Amino acid sequence: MMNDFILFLPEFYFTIAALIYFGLSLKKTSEPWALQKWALTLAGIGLIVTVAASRQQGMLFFDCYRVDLFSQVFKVLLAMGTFWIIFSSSELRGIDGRQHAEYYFLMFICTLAMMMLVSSVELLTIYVAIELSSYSLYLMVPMRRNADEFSETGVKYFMIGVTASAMMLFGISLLFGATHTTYVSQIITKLPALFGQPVAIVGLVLALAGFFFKLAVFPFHIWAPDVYQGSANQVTAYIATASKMAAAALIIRFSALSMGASHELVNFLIVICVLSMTFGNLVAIIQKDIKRLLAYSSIAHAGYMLMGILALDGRGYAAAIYYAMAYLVMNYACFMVIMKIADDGHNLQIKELAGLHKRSPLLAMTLMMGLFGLAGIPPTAGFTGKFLVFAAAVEKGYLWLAIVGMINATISLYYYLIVIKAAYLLKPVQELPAIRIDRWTHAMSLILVALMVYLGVFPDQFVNITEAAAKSLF
Amino acid sequence: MDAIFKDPVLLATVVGTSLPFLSMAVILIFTRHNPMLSSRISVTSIVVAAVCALLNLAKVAGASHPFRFETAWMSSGNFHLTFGYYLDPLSALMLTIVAVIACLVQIYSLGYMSGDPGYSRYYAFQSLFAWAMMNMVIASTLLQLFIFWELVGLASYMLIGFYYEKFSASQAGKKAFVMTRVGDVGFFLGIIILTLGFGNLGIPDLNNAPGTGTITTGFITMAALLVFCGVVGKSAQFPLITWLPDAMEGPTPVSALLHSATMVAAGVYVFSRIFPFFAASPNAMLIALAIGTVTMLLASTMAMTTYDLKQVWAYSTVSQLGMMVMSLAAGGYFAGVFHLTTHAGFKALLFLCSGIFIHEYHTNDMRVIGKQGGRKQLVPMICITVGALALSGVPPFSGFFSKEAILGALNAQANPIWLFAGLFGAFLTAYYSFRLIFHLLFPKGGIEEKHAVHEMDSHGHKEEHHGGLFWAMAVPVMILACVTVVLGFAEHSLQGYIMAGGGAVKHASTAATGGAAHGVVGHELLVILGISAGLVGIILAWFEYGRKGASRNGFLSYFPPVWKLFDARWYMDAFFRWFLDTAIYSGLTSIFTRNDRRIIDGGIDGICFFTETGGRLFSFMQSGMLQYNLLIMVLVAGLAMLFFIV
Amino acid sequence: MTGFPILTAILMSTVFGLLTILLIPPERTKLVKQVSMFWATVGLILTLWLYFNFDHSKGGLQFVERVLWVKSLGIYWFHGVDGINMPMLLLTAVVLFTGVWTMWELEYRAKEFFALMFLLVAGVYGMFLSMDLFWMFVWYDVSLFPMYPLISIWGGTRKEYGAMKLTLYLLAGSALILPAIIYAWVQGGAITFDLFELQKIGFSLLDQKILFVMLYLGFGILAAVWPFHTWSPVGHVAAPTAVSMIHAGVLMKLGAYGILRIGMTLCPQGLGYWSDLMALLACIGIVYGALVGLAQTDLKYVIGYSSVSHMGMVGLGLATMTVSGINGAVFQMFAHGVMTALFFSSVGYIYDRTHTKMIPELGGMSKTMPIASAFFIIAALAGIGVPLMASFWAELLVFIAAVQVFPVGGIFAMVGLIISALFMLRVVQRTFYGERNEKFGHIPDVSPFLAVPRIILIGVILFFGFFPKVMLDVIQSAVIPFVGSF
Amino acid sequence: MNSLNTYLIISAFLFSIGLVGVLQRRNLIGMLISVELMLNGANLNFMAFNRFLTPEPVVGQIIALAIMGLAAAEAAIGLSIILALYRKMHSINIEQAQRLKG
Repeated sequence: MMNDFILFLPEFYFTIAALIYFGLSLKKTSEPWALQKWALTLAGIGLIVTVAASRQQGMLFFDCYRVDLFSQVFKVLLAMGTFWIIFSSSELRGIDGRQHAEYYFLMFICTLAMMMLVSSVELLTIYVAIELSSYSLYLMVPMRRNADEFSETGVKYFMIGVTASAMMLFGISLLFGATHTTYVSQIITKLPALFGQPVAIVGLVLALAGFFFKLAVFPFHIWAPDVYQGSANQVTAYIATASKMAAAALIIRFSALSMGASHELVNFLIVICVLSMTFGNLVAIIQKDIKRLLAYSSIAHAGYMLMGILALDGRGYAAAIYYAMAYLVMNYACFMVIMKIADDGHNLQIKELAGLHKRSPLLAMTLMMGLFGLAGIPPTAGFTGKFLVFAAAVEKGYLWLAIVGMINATISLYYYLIVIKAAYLLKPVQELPAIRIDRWTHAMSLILVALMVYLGVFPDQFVNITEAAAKSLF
Repeated sequence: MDAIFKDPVLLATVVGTSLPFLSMAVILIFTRHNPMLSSRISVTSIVVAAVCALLNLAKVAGASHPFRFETAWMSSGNFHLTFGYYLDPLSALMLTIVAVIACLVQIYSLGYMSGDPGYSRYYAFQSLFAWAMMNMVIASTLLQLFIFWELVGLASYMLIGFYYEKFSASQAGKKAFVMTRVGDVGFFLGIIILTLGFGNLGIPDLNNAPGTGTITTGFITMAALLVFCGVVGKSAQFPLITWLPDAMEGPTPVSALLHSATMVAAGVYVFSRIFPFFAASPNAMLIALAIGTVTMLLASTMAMTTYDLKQVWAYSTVSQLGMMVMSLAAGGYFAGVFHLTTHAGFKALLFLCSGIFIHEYHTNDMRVIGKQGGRKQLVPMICITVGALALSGVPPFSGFFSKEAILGALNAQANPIWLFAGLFGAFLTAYYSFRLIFHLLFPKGGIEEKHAVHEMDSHGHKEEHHGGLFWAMAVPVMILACVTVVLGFAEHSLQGYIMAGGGAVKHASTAATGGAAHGVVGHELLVILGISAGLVGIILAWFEYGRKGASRNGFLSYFPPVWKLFDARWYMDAFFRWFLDTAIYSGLTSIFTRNDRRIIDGGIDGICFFTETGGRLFSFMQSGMLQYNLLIMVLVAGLAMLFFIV
Repeated sequence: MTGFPILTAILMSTVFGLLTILLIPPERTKLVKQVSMFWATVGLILTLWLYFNFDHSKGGLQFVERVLWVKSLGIYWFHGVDGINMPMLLLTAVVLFTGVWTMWELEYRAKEFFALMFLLVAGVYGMFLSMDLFWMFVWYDVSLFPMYPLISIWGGTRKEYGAMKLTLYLLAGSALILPAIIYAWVQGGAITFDLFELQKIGFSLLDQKILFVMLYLGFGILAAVWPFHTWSPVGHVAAPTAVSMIHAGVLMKLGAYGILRIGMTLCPQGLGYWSDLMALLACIGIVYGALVGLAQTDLKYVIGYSSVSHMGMVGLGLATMTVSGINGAVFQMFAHGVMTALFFSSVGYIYDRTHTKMIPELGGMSKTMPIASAFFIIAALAGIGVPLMASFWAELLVFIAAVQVFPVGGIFAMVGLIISALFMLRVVQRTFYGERNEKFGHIPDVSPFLAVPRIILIGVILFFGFFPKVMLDVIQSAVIPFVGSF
Repeated sequence: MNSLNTYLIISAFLFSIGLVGVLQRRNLIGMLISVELMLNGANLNFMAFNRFLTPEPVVGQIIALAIMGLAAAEAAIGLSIILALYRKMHSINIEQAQRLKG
């Protein structure tokens, strides 16, 4: 029993945190900065707890819930993402002060849900976890204050989300019918035999649709641009970093369990992957709003992750995990800069970056490193991630896929360079004051830059961890 | 290293040939702002060089076999190149000629160039030139020779374009460099082919190669002709004649240096240098002979129409070079070399004399000079006449002997046409050179004393006449005049000197002097013909320009088209210009440039544009209308199902 | 790895330079320059030490440092020098040193400039030193992307267009390189990125064909192989002086070096298959570059196209697959690097003073600034291939090999010599001779201090022109066994 | 008549109606209801499969119950969001909400 408790410790902890903030949200008035400070503390402890529990292994709840290195790695990533987002929620002007408590409450709930997501191995559990995380996001997105032009975001996100989840549920029901079980492991064992009959196929595709919706892979990406653009910067950052982790983990686990899945499945993944990369990068070229641009780039990056996943072997999953890790860091670096610059919570346009290198060289450098990382320029983490992913794909014989990926990387470099150009080159229209950054942010930017370079240059131990995690999948 | 000090010959060679380079370096780096010092440095170094050259001349005479010093320079794979000196009678003689002429010219320049803003630069380039030239002469391998040959070209480019503010000057320099480059590429290719086919570029080895029979005649012909391209370029043979007259844009001493003994003679020198190799291929010799002849005649005709002193000498240089090539090609090895020697003397003399006139009267037009009383300048007037006499082959001047030798060589050819061509050339030469002399001596309508101007600038020169500068110019001229007078009588000693030990050469030349063993005409007759050809030319010139009430315009002026043809250099320049403009500039270049901008670059930009447009198109997929997006999503899911089921 | 890791030290000299520069407050530009100068000097000294302690009689890979870096993938921190990258290192050190010195007058955002420059050079050193495919690619890209800010911030004509074009174009090239490298790794059993172990494995003919063409096109873009050369003039025109120096002088060599080091080492048969194509493109490039150069009116465009022509020479040498050819190619890389650096630094001086590099607007420069002009003219002569300048030997060797292997192409390429002479002299004439343009009459000549770097470059050109042995012995110590391994 | 296929057909029918409704209705409430239909289709599936294929354990029914709960929550959230939107643009017609695109 005690052992089980240890296994469940991170989730339990975050439940407590959520409850605390639920209580706080009932209060009439509360100091935003105090809320943030406490939330930060809680998240920090949560991170420590998660790290502490990272070596646990075992099954819970009648084998619906699997705790292994894979899930724990992702839980660490989730906790870290949450911690970072809360860290830079210090100026949460995008959301009405009265709702801050709820904001943190929902964020903890969502983190909890996603933690459950990454270790649940049973369809109902997965479904419940997905819904839980989605619901909290549905509520976080429309929280944005005085943003009339974005008021539609919430409802769009909601509608797409529920549709997708309905499709997924229907798919799950069919899978259940086809395989008479809801345990993914058993389903997978039975599935290859059933690829003949439509029921299984339809079920699988519909179920995958729900997962891809979380990861925002083409064509289930349609919510992403609007949501990224329409919700408060912090929320966007949260969706772009933490929830991406969960989605990636979900898909990795699902396809990892589908060992020996049919050739069609792989082809399907390839198609999706190429489409996502190409679509995301092409459309990103013409964006003016940075958050929307990053939305499209995130679609492309989902494609890159898929490239690792579709290798369907240990190295591939390891690559994908590493990629997710790198993506978390780089993407957060970019968003942190954005949140700092747009500290009044408005939507940042690319041209507003003009003269950033004067206003705050450090932030400019962080942004540049982050973007170069996303573009896959060595020696940043992004390059190593791409390298591993391509290596996995080529090892499976998809040389052309790697070439397509690299061409896409070149295309993506174009719009990243446009942003960098704005930050380093353009003269601002009117002289803007220097951005003052507290020493924490200062430290954080340095840490992020260091981390990106370190991940890129000394990937050895991380690669080992990811490979161990990938092994723990089977 | 210490080997250098052991061997006096080597020591002399090293010192003599490297001092000019040092002086150049010193001048360029340190003493640019001190003209006097620069000139002193340069002159001393060249004097030393000349002395060393003379020493070597003597040494080589004594030696039984040629001196050869070599040291590894570079090696790549199985291709090895040595840097070295090869001193045999020929190179020793040539070295002496070069050093002496360069020396005299530099001394002369002390006067001529005095007060020029680019004084230091001038001497730096002079030294560079002397250095390159001397090293070329004594190079031990063909490639080393080529290297310094190129440097000679470079130095002459600098010297010809010395007055670089003048567009024509820089143009002429460029023209000289590029046109000789055309030939050099052939030369270069020839060297490469020799490397690949024969593998050894040592000059004596090349000369002995035909005997050993390691290489086929066809190969020899090809290589020889390619090398001959270089000769054509440097020695301004047909069709690459026209750069040389333009090269007169340089200061007169430069013309004297370049066009008497050194740069342009380099081509002929190379020819004689590997003469046995050439001789092994009758076809190559024949072609060379033809080219030499054509060159000589064309150049002489051109010389008949111009009124520019230096131009006349330039053309005559070309024609004389043609002469030498002819004689070499006809197997007259010694004759060619001997004419090279004598020509060096009297052509330098002629140029330097005209230099004095030009310096005095600030014009190149012979008529003007004559009008302004050119004949009053006794020293140059006498000397120039001596030179002209030598040039037109009048005994007892040096030119006479060498020309006779050449005619002898031509005479030995089976086909008499070459001999007659040679005689005709001699006639033309005599004609145009005395046309010039008479222009100076008996100007049209006598001398008009333009007191105001003339007084003043003659007054300006008054000091000079007695000052050192004038003598700096006069002395070298006199020396050369004496040389011109006496050199001819040294023919036989020289012959003995050159032919000594040159077994291959002897053999080759006897082999090459084709069919008619006893010649077309007898020896005595030949001498008479030779002299008479010259005299006829002089007399004709006298009738047209010299005698009282002469018409003062040549018989050519009765045939305007011909005159025009000659005056326009047989339209060769026009042809080159046309070729350059149409084929290169407005042809390939513009096409390629457009291709670069439009097709290649345009293609790249097109791809980028295409990508961006693709982005715009795809972005329509993200319509604002929620349900369209949902529709897409559902459709793709449906397609995926079909993809699986089907 | 035994003893002091000098190669890593050379590499780190730039990295430390980068870091130390980052620590300096931006307004203290003087200090920035001094620091950069210091680190550049350190690099130069170390490299010289290396050059003169390199034992060319022994040949082979020396000063080897080999550490396992990423175990599961078989990535090594593997450095070594042999006769092929030794000259390149020397070149890099010299050009960096002179480049920093040349930019001494830079004031605008100097800190960022020198930081990026050191980052770039770190990439170059790394690429030259590393013998591990992974690191090679990493350094390769590291050396590419700083070009964007360097050009777009400090550049000149159409800088943003030029910068974007150059960066994207070159990185598009690496879109072929990375897959190729990974493919090689996979074909080698996915256990090692060590170049020489992969060489030992030896690929099948088909793989070699695929790999080589990918690598050739990928690196060829950077080496300005003919149809992919257009970025080079545009980029050079846009770039600031020192960047042009490093870029044309060193970075373009990375391309050729990549073809030689990776492409030809891993797939000699592939090269054998594609060599005709290579030679063809190279010959076209030689003549084409010279011809297009004839029509240019912008000094930097002229130099850019001359680079195209000269890099064609390198490609031709490589395509011959003979000792002389490859010797010549490597020597040409070195010679052309120094020469172009000299070109750009002298043009840079003129441009900084007159604010124009349009040939028609200049003219008579030799009167105004004799020394600066002399520098350019010497560079031009080197470009023509005048003997006793380094590039002459390179061209000689290349042509010997070319005429032997591709007679027609070789002879065709030699015609390029005439044209290049024509266009170089044309530029010299239009720019430096003729009537001086009084507008620039007042401009001072190069100060002795700023003359030093140019003189160093000239010295290098002449030294290796007079004593080619010093370099050729080093080069062929590697090339002879290399060619033997085909 | 009382066979699995009947239920499957009905559920597929429900699901399709829901899907079409979502795609075609412009009224947000209508769309929400359509989504509920889709969920119910799924529910029916679970029940049917449970009934005909896997009598023991009663997973299907459990899932169905869970889904009902979730659906209720979903409806609540959806309605609240729609309400918020209505406050802002005084309409619940999705055609009014087309600002974000491209």
